[in-house]
Amino acid sequence: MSFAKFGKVSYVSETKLQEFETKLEAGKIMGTKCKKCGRLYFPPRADCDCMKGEMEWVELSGNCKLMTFTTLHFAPASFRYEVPYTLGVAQFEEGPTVLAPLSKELGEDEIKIGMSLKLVPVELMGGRMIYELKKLESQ
Amino acid sequence: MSFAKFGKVSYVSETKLQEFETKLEAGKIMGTKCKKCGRLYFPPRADCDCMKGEMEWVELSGNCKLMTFTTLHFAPASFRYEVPYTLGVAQFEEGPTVLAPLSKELGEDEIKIGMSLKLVPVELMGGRMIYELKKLESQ
Amino acid sequence: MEDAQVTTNEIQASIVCSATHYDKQRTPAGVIAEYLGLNPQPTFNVEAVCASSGVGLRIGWSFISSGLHDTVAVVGFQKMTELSSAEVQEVMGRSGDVMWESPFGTTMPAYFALYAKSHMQKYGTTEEQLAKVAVKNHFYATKNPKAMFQEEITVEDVLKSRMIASPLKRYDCCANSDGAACIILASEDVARKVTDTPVWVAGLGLASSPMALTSRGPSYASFDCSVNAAKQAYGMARIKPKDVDIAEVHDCFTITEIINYEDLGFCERGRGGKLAEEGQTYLGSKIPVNIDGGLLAKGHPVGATGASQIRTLVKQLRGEAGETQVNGAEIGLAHNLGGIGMYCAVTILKT
Amino acid sequence: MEDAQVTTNEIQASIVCSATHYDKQRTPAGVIAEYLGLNPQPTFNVEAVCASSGVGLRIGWSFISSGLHDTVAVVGFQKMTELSSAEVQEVMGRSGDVMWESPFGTTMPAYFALYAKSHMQKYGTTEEQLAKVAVKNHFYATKNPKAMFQEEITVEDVLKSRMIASPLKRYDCCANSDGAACIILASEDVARKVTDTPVWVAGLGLASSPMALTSRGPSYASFDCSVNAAKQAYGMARIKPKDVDIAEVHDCFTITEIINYEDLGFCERGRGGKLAEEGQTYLGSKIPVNIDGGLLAKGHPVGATGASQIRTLVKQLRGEAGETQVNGAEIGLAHNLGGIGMYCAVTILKT
Ligand SMILES: [Zn+2]
Ligand SMILES: [Zn+2]
Repeated sequence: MSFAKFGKVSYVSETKLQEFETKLEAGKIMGTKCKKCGRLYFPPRADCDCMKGEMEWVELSGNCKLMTFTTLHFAPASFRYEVPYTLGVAQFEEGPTVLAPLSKELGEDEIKIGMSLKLVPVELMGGRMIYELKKLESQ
Repeated sequence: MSFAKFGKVSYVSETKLQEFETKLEAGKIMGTKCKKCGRLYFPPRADCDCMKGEMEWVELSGNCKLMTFTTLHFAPASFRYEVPYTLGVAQFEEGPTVLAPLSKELGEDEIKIGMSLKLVPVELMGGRMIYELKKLESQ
Repeated sequence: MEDAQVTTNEIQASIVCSATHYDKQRTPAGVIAEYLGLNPQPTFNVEAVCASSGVGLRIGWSFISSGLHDTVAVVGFQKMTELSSAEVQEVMGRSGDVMWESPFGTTMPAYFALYAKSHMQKYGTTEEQLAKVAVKNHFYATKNPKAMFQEEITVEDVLKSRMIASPLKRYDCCANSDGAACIILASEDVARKVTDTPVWVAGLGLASSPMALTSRGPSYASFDCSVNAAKQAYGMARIKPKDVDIAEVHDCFTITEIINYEDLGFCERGRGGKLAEEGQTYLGSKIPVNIDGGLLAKGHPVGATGASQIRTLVKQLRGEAGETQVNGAEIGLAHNLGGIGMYCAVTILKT
Repeated sequence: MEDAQVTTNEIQASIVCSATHYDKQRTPAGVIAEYLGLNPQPTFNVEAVCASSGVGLRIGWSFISSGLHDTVAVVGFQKMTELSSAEVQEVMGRSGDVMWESPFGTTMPAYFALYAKSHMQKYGTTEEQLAKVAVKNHFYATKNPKAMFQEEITVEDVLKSRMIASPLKRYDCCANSDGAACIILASEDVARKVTDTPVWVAGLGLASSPMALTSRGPSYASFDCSVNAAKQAYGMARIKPKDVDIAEVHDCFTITEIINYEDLGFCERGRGGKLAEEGQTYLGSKIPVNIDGGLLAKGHPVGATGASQIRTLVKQLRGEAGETQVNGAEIGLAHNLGGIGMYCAVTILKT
């Protein structure tokens, strides 16, 4: 199984996590959790570090806090028409963290480390699926 | 300096041996020789193993003997319309050896290890330059 | 690692081995060490094409012998399906010297075919003798549930299969595949603690040959790097070829296995074809070779192959090889050839 | 090798280090060893992106310490111009985890910019302090004829240069370049025979961090792999940060040099910006850092950078550094960070 739609560009030809994409299309941000040791993973993983557990899918609230960010003015070839764009790392209230684009509706001067954001699925033109960090108010 | 024309496909963006290509266009097969230790190189090199010598260009007769060969029925992407084609390794009467295509005028059953051949410059369509191993009689 | 009874935090360093030009993920040690839980310990990538994990084992051994680490994981892998087939084709077209050889359309089978023609000319080796190697390795693959091919083939099947680069036909060539294998190396103290059946590294050899075929002559009937690596490994292990109970040799093509017999001293120079013809490398005969199916029939996940050879030997030396067990196997040899024959790692294991 | 007074047949093994995804030539050890006349000795490729030759040095050291070899060449190189710029762009776009990060358009400057923002937020580090690092390194590049940039710049030049990934501007970033550097390692006996001014490897450290940024939090103001590698190297050399006379640290970006000051213990946590601001890393002050121009101004030929750092230290420890000589330098430290901060090699050299 592979990701057919996830990401603006995708590089990975095969994955055990295809369900992530299906759920993203259904509006859900999913992590995985080890049934043995209880560790929660985002990005989701198919195997736990403890090497003992089966994993189950768990929906995340999407509520998170911004840990750091940057606005890119130069980009890899496939992203060259999108500059400037902002990427950030945010921590979910459930613990794990995510690296994701910040919604373009956020002005660069509004963005502050520590601010509350929500990670939401976004469908791009052409049907590709990504997630984005949005303002809480905009939900 | 780089090879603009050498090879059916060329992968190397820069070389100190650009003169090889110029001479090939002028019909000559050139090697290099170390002015210090006298070692003769083909393919030409810009530096000698002895790490002491300056090199000079030396023309080779092209006369050689076939050491081994194979006919390819599967090829890399850029060569896919040329199969079958035959590649061989031949030793010049001056000592060094060359890996080169055998001229298509040689039938596969005519080709024998040990036979005498001549390496000659060939201009391809589009102005690219290669060398090929030909029958002695055909010179 | 479950088999080795060690946990990830006991692994003091990991060495990730692959032919990197096939990886979409740059610098795969980064993601692999992370996924396996091997941070913050040292990790990095090693590449010697098909001999990558054979080289990784040498580095791991020296990390332990030098006292830097007590336990090292050598992780070999290859995932050929990461690149599109156009990309793979392009990469395959650059398997030789890109300045003087690739511009003429060389391929891996073509390089080894040049050796085959030379060996046939020099020693009278026949296409039937080459075919016998494929027949043997496919036979043993049917006894290895992890092998890619699970059907026996005949000499006729080989001879009738499609010509790839004369004289090598489809069944004379191994198939690239996805795969991974991991070796856990430990110091003597640690090894004795974690297992009752340790297997010891008794000899190591690593050597190179010029990459350009034109720098290798005058004949193309032997791999100098194999001869040199074998000499080093035999010397270090203080054994002779005849002491080897079971061998894993790099059969990327049938001709390679035949040349390996000679380079490793399993037969006289020029008698490799005969050894295959006489079935002297089957279980129960002179020297069992590639009785796990070899690269030809088990598959060849480039960076994992060297580690997979070690796995087969370890199973044999522990007496856990089931149907293909060599009775009383005490000394095993792995021969791992890189690229078009410019790297060779030879490893000798002992009970 | 001329400098090292050894001939190619005395080199018992070579280790070729590069960030392989930029090489058109697959498995470059094959052609490089051949060109340098280093066949039939062992050779292979090592890759840890920007830390490739730092890792190569560790492997070479362990080959010698384990008794496998007496003399090893560690050859670091990069030739960025082999690929077309479209190909380079594509490769650059895969510098992080290709499954969860690269699909969003991450770049090398962006990864380090995320650290910069975090460091600025946490410790009040300013863009002017970052700029001071670039000013220093460009200043010293004018004294190094091998440096890529040969003009002094001002804080204003840095602040006014084009924004790349906020807050990092053009002059906060190093320039990739072509280049090569070679280290000859030898056992004590051999070293004493071939030179009157041997320089000794006193400490080695190598550590890793998860590749995915999301596995590294909660803050992005330090590189754990640097802290761990430094701790190992200081421990092995039995020295403290204050004993270091001269340091080469991995300044792929200005923020990286500032974080390195802290990770290596040259100042207290959070005081890196201040150290730069006060000019405490110039020649003649607290601890001279990157006084050969660093990656920022000497250039960053990825696979060669770690070996080039060692070259600078060796010149310094031999008292051959001319205008930039640190008086009585006895202990040098090289800090070589790989990729987006997932590998770090620290090497301590002594006279
Ligand atoms: Zn678990
Ligand atoms: Zn010479």
